[in-house]
Amino acid sequence: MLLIHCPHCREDREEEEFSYGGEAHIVRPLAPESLTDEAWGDYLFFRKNPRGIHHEMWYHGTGCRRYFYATRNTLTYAILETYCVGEKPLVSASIVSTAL
Amino acid sequence: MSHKIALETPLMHAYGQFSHQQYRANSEVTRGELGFCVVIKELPLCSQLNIRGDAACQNFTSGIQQVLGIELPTEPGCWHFSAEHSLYWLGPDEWLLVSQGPSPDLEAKLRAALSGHISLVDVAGGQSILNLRGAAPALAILLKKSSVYDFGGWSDAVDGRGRCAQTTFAKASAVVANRPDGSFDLVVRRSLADYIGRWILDAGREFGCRIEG
Amino acid sequence: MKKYSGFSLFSNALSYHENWQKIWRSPKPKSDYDVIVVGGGGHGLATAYYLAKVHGIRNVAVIEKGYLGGGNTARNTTIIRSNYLWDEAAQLYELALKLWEGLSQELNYNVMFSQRGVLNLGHNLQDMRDIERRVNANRLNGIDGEVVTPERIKEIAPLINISPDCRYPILGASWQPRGGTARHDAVAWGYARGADALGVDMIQQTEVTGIRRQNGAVLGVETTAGFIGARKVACVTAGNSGVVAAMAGLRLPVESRPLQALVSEPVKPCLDTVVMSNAVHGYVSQSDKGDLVIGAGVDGYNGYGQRGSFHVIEHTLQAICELFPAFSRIRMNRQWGGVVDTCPDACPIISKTSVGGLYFNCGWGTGGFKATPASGFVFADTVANDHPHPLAAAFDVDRFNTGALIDEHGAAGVAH
Amino acid sequence: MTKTSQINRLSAHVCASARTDTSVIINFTYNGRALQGVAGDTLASALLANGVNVVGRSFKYGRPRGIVGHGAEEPNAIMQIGSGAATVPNLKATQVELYEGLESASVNGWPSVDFDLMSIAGWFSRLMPPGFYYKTFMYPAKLWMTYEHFIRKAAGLGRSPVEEDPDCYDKLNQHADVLVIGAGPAGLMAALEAAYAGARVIIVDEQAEFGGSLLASTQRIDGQTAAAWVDDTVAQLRTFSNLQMLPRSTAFGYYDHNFVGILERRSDHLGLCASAGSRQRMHRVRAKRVVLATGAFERPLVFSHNDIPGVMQASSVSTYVNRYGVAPGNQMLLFTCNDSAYQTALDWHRSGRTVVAIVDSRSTPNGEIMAAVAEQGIEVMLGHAVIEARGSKRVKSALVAPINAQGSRLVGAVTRIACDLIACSGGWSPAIHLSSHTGAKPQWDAAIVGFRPGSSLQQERSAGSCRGTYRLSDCLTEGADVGAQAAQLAGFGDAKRLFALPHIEEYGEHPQQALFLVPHTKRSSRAPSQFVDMQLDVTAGSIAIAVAEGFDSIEHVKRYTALGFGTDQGKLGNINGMAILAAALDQDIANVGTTIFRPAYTPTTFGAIAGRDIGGLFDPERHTAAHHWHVRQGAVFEDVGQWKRPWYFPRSTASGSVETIRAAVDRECLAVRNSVGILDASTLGKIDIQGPDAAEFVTRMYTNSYLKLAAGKCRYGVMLKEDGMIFDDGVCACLGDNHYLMFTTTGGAAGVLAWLELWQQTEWPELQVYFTSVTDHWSTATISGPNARRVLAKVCDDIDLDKNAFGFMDWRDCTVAGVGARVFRISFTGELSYEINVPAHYGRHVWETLMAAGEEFDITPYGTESMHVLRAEKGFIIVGQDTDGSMTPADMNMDWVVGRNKVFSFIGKRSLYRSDALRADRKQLVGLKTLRRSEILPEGAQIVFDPQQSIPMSMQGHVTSSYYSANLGHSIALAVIKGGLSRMGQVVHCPLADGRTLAAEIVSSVFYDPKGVRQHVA
Repeated sequence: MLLIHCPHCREDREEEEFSYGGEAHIVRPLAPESLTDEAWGDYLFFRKNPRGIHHEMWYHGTGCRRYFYATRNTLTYAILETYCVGEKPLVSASIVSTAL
Repeated sequence: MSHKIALETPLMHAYGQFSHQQYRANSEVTRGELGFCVVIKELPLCSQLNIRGDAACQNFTSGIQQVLGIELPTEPGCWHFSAEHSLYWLGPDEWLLVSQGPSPDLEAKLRAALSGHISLVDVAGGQSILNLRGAAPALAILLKKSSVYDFGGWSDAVDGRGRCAQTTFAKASAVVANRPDGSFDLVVRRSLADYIGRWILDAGREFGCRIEG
Repeated sequence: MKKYSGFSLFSNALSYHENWQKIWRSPKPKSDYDVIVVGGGGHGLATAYYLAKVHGIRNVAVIEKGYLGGGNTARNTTIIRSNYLWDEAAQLYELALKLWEGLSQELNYNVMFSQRGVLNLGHNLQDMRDIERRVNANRLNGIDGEVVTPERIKEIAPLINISPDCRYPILGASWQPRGGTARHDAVAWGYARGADALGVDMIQQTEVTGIRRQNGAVLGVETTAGFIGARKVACVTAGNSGVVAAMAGLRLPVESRPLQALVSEPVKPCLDTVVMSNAVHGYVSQSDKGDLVIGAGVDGYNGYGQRGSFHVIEHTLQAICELFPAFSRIRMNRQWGGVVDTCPDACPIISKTSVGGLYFNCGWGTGGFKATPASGFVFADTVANDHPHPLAAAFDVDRFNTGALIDEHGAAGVAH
Repeated sequence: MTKTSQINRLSAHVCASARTDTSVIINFTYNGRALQGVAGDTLASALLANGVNVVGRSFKYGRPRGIVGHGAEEPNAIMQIGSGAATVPNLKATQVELYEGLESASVNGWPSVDFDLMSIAGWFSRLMPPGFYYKTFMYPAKLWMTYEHFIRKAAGLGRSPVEEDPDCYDKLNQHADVLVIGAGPAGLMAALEAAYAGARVIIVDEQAEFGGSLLASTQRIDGQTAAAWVDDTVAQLRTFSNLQMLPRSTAFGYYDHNFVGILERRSDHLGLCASAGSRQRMHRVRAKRVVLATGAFERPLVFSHNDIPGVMQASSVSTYVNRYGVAPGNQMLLFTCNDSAYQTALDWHRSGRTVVAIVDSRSTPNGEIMAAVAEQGIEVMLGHAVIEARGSKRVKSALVAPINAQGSRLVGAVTRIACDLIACSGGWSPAIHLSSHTGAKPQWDAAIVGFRPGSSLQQERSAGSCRGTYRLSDCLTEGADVGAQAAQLAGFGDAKRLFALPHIEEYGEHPQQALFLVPHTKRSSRAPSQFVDMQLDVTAGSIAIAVAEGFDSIEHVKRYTALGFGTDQGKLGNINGMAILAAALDQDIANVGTTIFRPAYTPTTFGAIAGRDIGGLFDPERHTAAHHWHVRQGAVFEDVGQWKRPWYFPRSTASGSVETIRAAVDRECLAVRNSVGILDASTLGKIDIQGPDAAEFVTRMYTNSYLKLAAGKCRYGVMLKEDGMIFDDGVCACLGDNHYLMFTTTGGAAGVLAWLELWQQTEWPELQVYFTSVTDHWSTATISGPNARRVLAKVCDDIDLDKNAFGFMDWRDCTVAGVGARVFRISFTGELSYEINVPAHYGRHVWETLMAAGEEFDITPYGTESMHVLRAEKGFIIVGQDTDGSMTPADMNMDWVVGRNKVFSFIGKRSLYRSDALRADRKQLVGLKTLRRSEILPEGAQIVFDPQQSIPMSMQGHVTSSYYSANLGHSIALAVIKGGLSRMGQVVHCPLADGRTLAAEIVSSVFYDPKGVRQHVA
């Protein structure tokens, strides 16, 4: 049962207040019409789905109604950081792996 | 042609309803003669505006201050209030303004005072404010039953400012704020008021609980 | 393979059960195989079994990082049914159901396939429209099923609450008598024993760490026990499919999510069928041991931890207590989680890949166990012929590019 | 006090330490027998006091079983408590507090637990090795369900209630700085230190009283009895306002991010009755730090027939004597491989009963306690072991033989010693369950012959015997330190101990011996059953068989033999089982490892986990402002999302009977087409959109464009997901410069708002636009029908309602019934319609005013069913009914709503060009008319072209909506059919379950007023 720090409310809040938004930082193609079916399908459905460090989106629906990002370990569920849209994560898979 | 206009708050039909059970060993509190430890009071209709804007923008914050005479709470989870107005922090760019009595020109005044990208929306019909008061520890326990939020971690409200949070309440949501008198205000969606009223009566049964207008 | 029977049991009893044949050999891996099946769960073992049995490909190894049948095979709620909406899915699951009906005899291992029927409840008008639509489709596809009334539901499951006064009253259900449950461990062990007897090597406690390729084709797999060569590599790794795909530089349209389940303490028989409700989110059956076996919904976030969040369990038990108010005093004995690989259209991927000789069977999400025999059967065929089995064709990964999805989420909640 | 039935009750003066009050008699029944216990008893201590030997029958072999433990570890004494609606199955007698009138019954054994026909199975036990059912019952296949019927009958423990639970349950969301689990010596000290440091502390213990092992201890602390020290310490804890004490509360699960589930039993000890408060309460505790002080379980010794009633845990014997004043037998033989159990001999001796001998498997122990035992003249047999118990329903004697130093084989002759109680101790196993729930991997420690908690993944520390610290003084010190540290890590105090530690006299101990399987003269597969897991009849022999069959991982052996699957979760059996497996595999225990520990630590009531959110509170119910008016009108409601919407308004006919739905819907539909009807449309989602980029944003969301939509105008739009499939639709109105109001479907409201926020916040933050939900703010009354304008005119006089002044798809601000209103002239019925929106607190007033104003036109309230019929007559779709997440606008024959030339690629546009979206044979929305006009196609009916074909048929589509249209005098249906739009006029067939096949003609989906003139009526 996750305890999530909302970067806008600046508080740890219970998971029940949030909903999961999937993989973060997927940029929508600027000219979708120019993409092949494969490229478009890749944008629509294909995900990293890593076993370990994952940058993901959360929505504080029962709270400040803001979307934000979290860096979470999908194996231990430890949340290493949360950050606002427009910000860059401080923690990445490579950093963690070199740290180990 | 003229009409007699009947107003109806969402819980009006439930005033006087109560839950009450004979005392049992496993209830936290013994009740006085009255037999009610928790009272839900639906506050009379008042004007409510949802305000969106940029807290970093000087003339937005000062415009609010100038029209309402109270400072816009930019600290997360806080609300500021005067005798006339209450401003609740809902999000980094979202606030709820509650004003006593009908003030039809308030929106116009604000629009005049505020420039740039803002949003003002009348939500008075969509929400109702319930005040929860009760003897300790009944009220605290009732809140623990109803919400995952840690209200126990709040500092007490003082005159002019208090804490507030938009969080879960039963299986719905509410804005919860503490008052200097130790009671709590709940801002709930109109369509869910019946449900939340029934929930509180049920959860408060062991203390004795009543809804009043 | 020494056959199991009442007689063999008796004769072994005379020798104090000291002379039973090992259920499978535990050989050292050979240097290379015709086919390596990555993943020793039910689907992987079934794949190996049918490769050897149907296609005569016996130089096969199943490589399992833990113990056989220790993943979702060991963690699911063992429900078996074939009443799916779309032709493609329905035909695949119906093949599975037909195989289930003879599996104990096929494997000479009692998988305890118990056809006590499956109820899918409807709680609102749109539920009932969807149930009508699905049952009609099933019927015309030759799959048993009928729409039943609350009264009939009460006959089938006497402790269920069909009162019209509750929050989401039961308006009806679809009923598939041929559905039921099976003993999950036995399925894995039975297929493993059968495959082993046909010469398939079971390599346990060995993890695949890489997929060696050359000129766009597989050469074999790197493992914690060293490199093992193979002409073909068939990946059946459920929740870890994304991880294994990455070893071959591939991405999949799957996300791995926690899926939780729980069992009660054993009680005397009180529920003689499987009851499922999508609307209130919960399903329940009673095992031969007497436990109520209860499944929850998928957790909201990606997770490989074989753990989910407690509020999902709470919601599920609210649903169970709604459906069966008498179960409220029964107690939860154990809860756990699995890792399910979910696809956007809630249908599996049974597919060749852009890498020659590399195949994937994944994306079964919450519904994999019931498909085990058919999954292995059509996947073995696809691997053996390097060409999709007719029933597998629709489940090619390319559907996510063309848009030919097979949406088994069922109709969305009704609007207006 | 009367001791008529309590032959094993010790008199108060013999055992002063007892926490029971022999002056208060409590009456209860066991299997119908009236018995007596005393205040402070558990059901188990009361049964033992009454000399009850057999409390149950074993699961597989039907062997008689007695009480072996005194707490959560008890595998045998499983009881059905109470009767009727409030009965509870499978409670452990050792955890049931006795109350007046308690009814208890053993769960197995027929006709009785003392004479059980199932015990015949015992004779065939050799035919029931582990997994025997996998090897049999296969032939003939059709008989399996019959075999299984009998297998099921034999399985299960207690009985499920069959009536609704009369009790209620609730939950508290708790937040603590320090949560202490376990109120034994370590836990009490931890709580004391943490509370003193100022942290918010919660301390829980599963027992009725705090104190844990100290409640049964004869040790002296600071010169006073352990129990007295506990009372003082608890009194001290009570003085802290920042500390919460929860007795009778079991921490059953340790979840991520320091979330702990705790079940508090609030009224079970008062008797089974629908308690007015909550019977049980779940505490959902989120703690900054957790201190685990959960204690340890004594390990049984595995020898032949160690399951005969009268074989007990040594510590349990001491507990019954010291805490409950009950001596469960007369002639006790103590069998141990460690020093700690010697205390039991001293306790038993003091109780005035005979210690036959102490059998110690160690050949040269020299612990200090041995002197104390010698003082009492108790015989000690060193280097010996009990290899077999003898007796049927009660131990009569024990077979004892000398064993070698490794404890691996016998080295001398077997002697038989008469006794009626064998107290056993194989050492201790830390209760690492909660620590393991966090994913921490238990670490084997040969020094303590047990698993210690692994390195933790959560903010917790273990203290005391649950981490293998067994000496009382060490437990107190460790508890205090860990408590102070936890407080400091949570931000309180400096981690320094503040309380002086009490002085304790303790014996110097000699190391214990690791003895997991006591050798017998025969090897395990042939020796009389040596039970490892009593509840599931798992023996050392069956583990050997599993290994012989090739199951070599602990998980396989667990699953094959069912080791540890019982309701005790193997608290006694697991460690021995793992050790015996390790030996069989010739590996060490560390390699074999443990199975994974799962919640619940002890079984947890479903109802408590569900809490109050059941029945009427299972899910929120949303009501419109006019809801109570609808109720009074006798409306029948439909659930749409969480909303209650009037489905139809049945009238009572002259004869007094109530209209059928068909009659009511026909009447409502005719009223709308012929005069005027009124619909509560308040549940539609409404989103206020403001900002300079509002038009651009809305245009990106919908398939069509809003850039040129003028203030005062409305437009219908469809929204797609990026996959090109329709997910919502509705009207969007331009309220003014940079200001729009978006209507969504009732079910889609929340999803659409989150969808808008998602794109604005994460993809296009540069677009300046704000969204605010106003769904609840507006109450919407839709008046529809040729007389709609006349009705509106009576209550609205400040705008020109002329059809040209206030045209179709316009909206106006005006005053309706004296209330500021916003009226939209849009139509979902095809008739002249006005959607009158007013702030919800005027909703009821405006609704009733409209009813009054419409009276002369016989204005008729109509519900969702009539709305569905009327819109279907017009071929308007309902998202979620006519679409199913796989439908594009083109499939719905709605290309007109797709602005393919819009500058910006709207959401989902690209997907409309994927090869599958361009297939000619996609399913398309059409109308269907049955050839026999009176026949109504069932919704969900599948459609085929050739009704003669054999199963499996090739299905071409299905019926999405179908009704009888009173206005048209025949049935109508909407359907999606492959290539349907190019098949107009063709006949299709719907084969139904009842054998009928209905034929229908493919027609336009617009059945009524195809030119759409009626909504322009003057």
